[in-house]
Amino acid sequence: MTVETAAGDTPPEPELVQLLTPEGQRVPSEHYDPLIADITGDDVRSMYRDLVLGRRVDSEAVALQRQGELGLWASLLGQEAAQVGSARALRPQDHVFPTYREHAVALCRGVDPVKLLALFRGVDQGSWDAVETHFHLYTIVIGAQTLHATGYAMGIQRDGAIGTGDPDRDAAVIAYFGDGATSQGDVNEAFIWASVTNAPVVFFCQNNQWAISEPLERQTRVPLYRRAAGFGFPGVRVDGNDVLACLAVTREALQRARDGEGPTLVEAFTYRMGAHTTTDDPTRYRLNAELEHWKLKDPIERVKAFMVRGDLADQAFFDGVEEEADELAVHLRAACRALPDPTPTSIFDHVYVEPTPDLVAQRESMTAHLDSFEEEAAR
Amino acid sequence: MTVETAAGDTPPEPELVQLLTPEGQRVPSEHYDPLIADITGDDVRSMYRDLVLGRRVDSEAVALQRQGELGLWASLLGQEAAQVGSARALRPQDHVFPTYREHAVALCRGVDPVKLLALFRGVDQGSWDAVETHFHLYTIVIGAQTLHATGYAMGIQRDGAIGTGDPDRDAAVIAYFGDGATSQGDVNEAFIWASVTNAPVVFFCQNNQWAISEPLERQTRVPLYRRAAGFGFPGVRVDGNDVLACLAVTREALQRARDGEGPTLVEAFTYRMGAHTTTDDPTRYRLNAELEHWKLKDPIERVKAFMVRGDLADQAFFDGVEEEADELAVHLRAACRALPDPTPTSIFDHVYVEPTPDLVAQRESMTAHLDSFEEEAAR
Amino acid sequence: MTDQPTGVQKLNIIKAINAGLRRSMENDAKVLVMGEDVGKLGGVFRVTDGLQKDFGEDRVIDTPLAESGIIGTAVGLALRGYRPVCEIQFDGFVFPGYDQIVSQVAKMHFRSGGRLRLPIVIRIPYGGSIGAVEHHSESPEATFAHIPGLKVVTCSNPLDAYWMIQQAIRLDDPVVFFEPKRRYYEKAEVDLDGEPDLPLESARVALPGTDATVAAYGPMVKTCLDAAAAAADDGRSLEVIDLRSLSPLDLRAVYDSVRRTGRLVMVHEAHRTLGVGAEVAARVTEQCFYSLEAPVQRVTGYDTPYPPARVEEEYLPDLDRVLDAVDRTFAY
Amino acid sequence: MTDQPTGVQKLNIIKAINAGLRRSMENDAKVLVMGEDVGKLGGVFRVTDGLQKDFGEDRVIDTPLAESGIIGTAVGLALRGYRPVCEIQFDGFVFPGYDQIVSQVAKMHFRSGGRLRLPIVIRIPYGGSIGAVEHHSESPEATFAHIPGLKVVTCSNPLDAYWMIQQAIRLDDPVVFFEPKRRYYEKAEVDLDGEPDLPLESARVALPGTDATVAAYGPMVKTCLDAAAAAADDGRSLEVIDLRSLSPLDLRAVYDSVRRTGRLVMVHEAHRTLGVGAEVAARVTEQCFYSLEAPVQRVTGYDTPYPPARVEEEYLPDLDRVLDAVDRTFAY
Ligand SMILES: Cc1ncc(C[n+]2csc(CCOP(=O)(O)OP(=O)(O)O)c2C)c(N)n1
Ligand SMILES: Cc1ncc(C[n+]2csc(CCOP(=O)(O)OP(=O)(O)O)c2C)c(N)n1
Ligand SMILES: [Mg+2]
Ligand SMILES: [Mg+2]
Repeated sequence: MTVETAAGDTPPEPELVQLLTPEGQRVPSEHYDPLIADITGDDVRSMYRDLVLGRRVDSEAVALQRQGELGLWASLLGQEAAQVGSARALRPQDHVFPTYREHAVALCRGVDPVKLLALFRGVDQGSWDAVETHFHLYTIVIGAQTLHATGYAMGIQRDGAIGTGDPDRDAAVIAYFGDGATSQGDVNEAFIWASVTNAPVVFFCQNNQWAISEPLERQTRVPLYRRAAGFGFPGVRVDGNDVLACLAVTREALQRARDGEGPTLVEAFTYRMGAHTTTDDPTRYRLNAELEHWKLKDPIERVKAFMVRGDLADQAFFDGVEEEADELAVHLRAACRALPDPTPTSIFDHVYVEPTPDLVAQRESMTAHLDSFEEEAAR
Repeated sequence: MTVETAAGDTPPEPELVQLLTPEGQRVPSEHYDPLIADITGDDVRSMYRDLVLGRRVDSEAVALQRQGELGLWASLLGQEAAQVGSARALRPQDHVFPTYREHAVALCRGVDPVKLLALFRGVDQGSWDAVETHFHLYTIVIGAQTLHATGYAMGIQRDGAIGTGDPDRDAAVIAYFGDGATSQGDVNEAFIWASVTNAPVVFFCQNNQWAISEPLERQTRVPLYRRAAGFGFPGVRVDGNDVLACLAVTREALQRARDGEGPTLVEAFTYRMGAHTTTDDPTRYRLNAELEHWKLKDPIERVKAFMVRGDLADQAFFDGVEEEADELAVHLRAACRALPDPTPTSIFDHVYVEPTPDLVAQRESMTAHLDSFEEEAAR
Repeated sequence: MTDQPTGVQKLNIIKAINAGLRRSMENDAKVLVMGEDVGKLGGVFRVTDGLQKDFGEDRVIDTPLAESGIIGTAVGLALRGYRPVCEIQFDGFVFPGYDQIVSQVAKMHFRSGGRLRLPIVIRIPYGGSIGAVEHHSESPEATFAHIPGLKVVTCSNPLDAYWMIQQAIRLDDPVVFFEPKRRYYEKAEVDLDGEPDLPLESARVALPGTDATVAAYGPMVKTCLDAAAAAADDGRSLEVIDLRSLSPLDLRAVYDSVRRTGRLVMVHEAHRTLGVGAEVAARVTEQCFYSLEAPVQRVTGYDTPYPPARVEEEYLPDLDRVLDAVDRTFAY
Repeated sequence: MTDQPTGVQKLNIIKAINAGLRRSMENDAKVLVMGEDVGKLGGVFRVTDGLQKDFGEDRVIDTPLAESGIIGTAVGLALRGYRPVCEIQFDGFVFPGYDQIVSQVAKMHFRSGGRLRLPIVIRIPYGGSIGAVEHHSESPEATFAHIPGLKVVTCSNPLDAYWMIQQAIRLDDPVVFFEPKRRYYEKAEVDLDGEPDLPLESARVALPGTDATVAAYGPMVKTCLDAAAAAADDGRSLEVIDLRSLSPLDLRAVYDSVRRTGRLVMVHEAHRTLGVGAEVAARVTEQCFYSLEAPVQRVTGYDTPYPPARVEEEYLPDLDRVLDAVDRTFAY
């Protein structure tokens, strides 16, 4: 009988890859330990710092939105480890295609967080330099960026920048997306393209178990990482609240890509601790108990516990990071408020590389209209 | 280690479900034999007849296209068993959502083949009664119909017409599509919808190994039936040139659907013996040897051999079917040539249920324009 | 039976559409609501608030996150005899479903020689001025109004919202139903038990006037009424027409008006080039050639992508730009 | 180096575009061709014939069967510095890729504040009169010309085809390139080594004339030239303008002409409502209000889905309908 096993009678779920328990205990793994053998105490401290700063950017942005300084904010609360762990697995030559929630990845890639605030303030639509930071623009249309990432990876292939063995040359791409996004045609087409072309791309799905109000079971009835096998490439599920495990798993996947072995789907199993965005009210659709349960798995607390347990840091260190976060917050508040509004006529810039006669005329008519107010005011 | 097996190191392929060898030998199967235990000699003969008539409709249509009577034809040559086997698994209350190539399915559902010719002649866009025949319109936009089929199946669920155990009530839907179609977002979205809603739909993929000039490996690097597992429902690969195996496998899948057990993906492994359509020239992209190889697996020859071997039919029977096919061909030729062209103003009908004032005006202007010629001619 | 609101109530557009949906679902068990977050959450704007609680998960369906899937499965449901009302969460997210809408939904009735009908309503909250990020403020109505087989309508106030959604659901043609999200919270009295005083596909004179005609739809109707009030203060009487139906486009009232005023200003948020205003200008010039004192003036969003929120008010037509255009028509 | 054709050759549009693609690929190693069946088969119309053989599978990519994937991966390739030329097999199959085109391709340059460029060309064989089945004869250009950030052009003859495809590929903006498939096999002499005599975004006076102006593009240019020949026999001199660029729309030549003739007939295959003719009529009326002796007459496909092939000639504008419209302008 060749009927494949259905959802009901699947083999037992493989373990979630976990290298740090929620209590901060290091779980040994024959397979993954070598992948992070080089990680020093300094590295752990620096990751901890990224986690804390990432969270602080987020909480500060939420506060700024409440104060009317931002139009909207999509909080990453709870997803810091998935983002920092995967981002720290990147090499400088790798490229990132994010959604709208990858603030901690941006931070790790050297994107000025003020630029993230600018976008959500409504000042621009992404003013960081994607070419320099290798961190591409936020994509709001669900799933669209997974195809861009795959195409970019096809470009890397054409440039001969995979499989050479040169660690500074071989490059890979990582595409971020959510659990909800897995239902979009685009994401599945990206899987097909990547598989068929063997493109060097890692599909990094942050399964935070909610797509606004819709729980995971509205998108799938089997674990998402399994989707990959059906398309002919590996899928792996990792504890998304475990920064070390996310680092190890993503490193392996990126290296496969750089080595010319093709795509991998990483499902980072995590939880959206906050609202979908600042306009959302999750109490309408989910139970507080769920949130409380996940609080116990906090991605930052477990690293802290691990560090304390292993004497990797003392209170002075933690205080130092906290202080740095405070300073960052002060800076963000000030910088956000100081962001200048765009000039009205700037909307005519960059529609095309060269302005068209129509747009020149439309710009002139706007200018004349605006000037007429000034004239009136001057009278 | 939880990394799933990649394309390279998969477990050995499960056997293709086959109940009839190319030589017409019956292959026993513990699992599938009970599913066709009721099939009598009459049934086999009647299936043979469907296969032959299906092929004759096809070859006649190709000839009519050559003679300029049709604008185009998409030949089913080689896929008769996949179509007849699956169609014969349907109950009257089941519904079919075809592509543009399911001529033999249409025949089995009682659609007048002249209506198929009418479509390809350019007389209309599908004049059969989808409500009465349960055979929906041909869909040319690749993959679009898989979502319609899934939605239709969701309607059946809402009507309480699954899982009642009443064999005349419980209904299912079958969606036909090709190997190329599996790359479309729509088809993958249909898989997701069907899985999440547990809709009573069978996805019947005729993998004829070509999408126009593109071979299977441009669409996937693993067998297509495996796609299903990643979406959480069973996938099965059947010898698409074996009418009995197609019947058995589709019966099982449809029954699962009717019983409320959800979707199945059936990959009927077959071969497009002809050109993609009458405008295509396959010698530009594929080797004749491949064709010759597949000729040995002809779906009709093996049933004939099986029947002869098992004394299920004598020469008179075969001659009778041939004669019937000849008559059908004569009828088709005459009926096709006799198809009246649509009247020009008929294009304004059925844009909306009630004509809009704009369309009434446009129709009047067309009429006036056409009348002006008659006036001129009359002068 | 659910708690059907009744009597005369002061409702905003959200509540009015909610009441219209509720009434449609009460009256016809075949009416379904489907889309992202339409269930427990009641939609991101709460338009479907409470419907799942009252009508169950089979009739108010939280769908997977995929617009082509929403429309494509709605086609199947409609073929089975259901009347799906699909919610697209925001204007900019309709495009993944565009293929199903233009190649399948729009054509099924025609292709089948009239045998098949697709009574599907596709609700799309649209337009700007809500301070949103990208893809949340667009006005894509022209890309639908160009497609034969679709009807395209839009409401501008709670009363129309209440009736038009019910009329759209009752229609056997597919309807793209645009909702002016910047006006969602504006209130008016709605007699829930009355009868609609206009067919779905009719324009409405929102304000009679004598000096110039202003045509608009959806979110811009209020802007034009405000402009008319300001013009009245200056002694100029504007007639404001709410088009309501963009396909078919009902311009009888506009022709009547232009024949009297000789001047037309057409206002919409969508891009100027090939926006609905282009068609209105072309038709009005055809029909009222000798009446026009000035060419039709279009006041529209500019031909740029929808800009960041902090500059959207300059992008969007407003009272001043409407009045400027009226002035321009008098300069001829 | 491949066999680059050279000198003056008699080519049809297919061969002209093929030569233009070939030259672009020779000149710039970043130029890629991608789409369904573009490789060994050379495309269903053979426009890419021989390119894969000469430039290899890395530069001429047979893609999986998914239009959103074609456009979406082209975006990524362009961000990496490539210049993808995507083939959409037929007009009616562009819509699954519409979301990527309008929400991603059209906006990336703007969103990035000008930092990112997407030099992507999307080739679409379009239009009817080829006796095809559904979805193979559509004219969806208006749904692209409405979208800021896209350029939309179309050629009507082999010479333009040869140069315009090269100009489109050289441009750093995304271009939707419509090819008139019913004219694919019409031949003309093309000097492969010359220089284009017009910028990509300029209209062209195809035939000078004095009595009335006829504007068209793509497949309808020849129809209008035929109409002009017939009109000349009747002693009426028509000026025919080939618009070539639909976005930006270059109407300078049309304004000039209308100011002389006072009469304009606008012809296209696309549906009438919100077809490009609507915008042309609106703008010409704005710009030439006092010159127009008659309202702009539109000769277009009707507002019905594209009909079955056996009746398509009645659906499509033809010489007689163009001349009728010219007559109508003289009736004012
Ligand atoms: C094509 C499209 N449809 C709808 C939306 C509206 N929307 C924004 S976020 C979201 C949910 C996304 O869920 P998921 O992919 O799980 O990502 P998460 O927000 O949880 O990070 C939806 C429906 C959108 N942005 N794009
Ligand atoms: C959306 C879309 N894109 C492109 C086409 C053109 N086209 C028609 S058939 C075909 C190949 C289909 O291959 P497959 O799905 O394997 O079905 P088969 O023709 O082999 O039966 C293509 C590309 C189309 N019909 N629809
Ligand atoms: Mg999520
Ligand atoms: Mg195939």
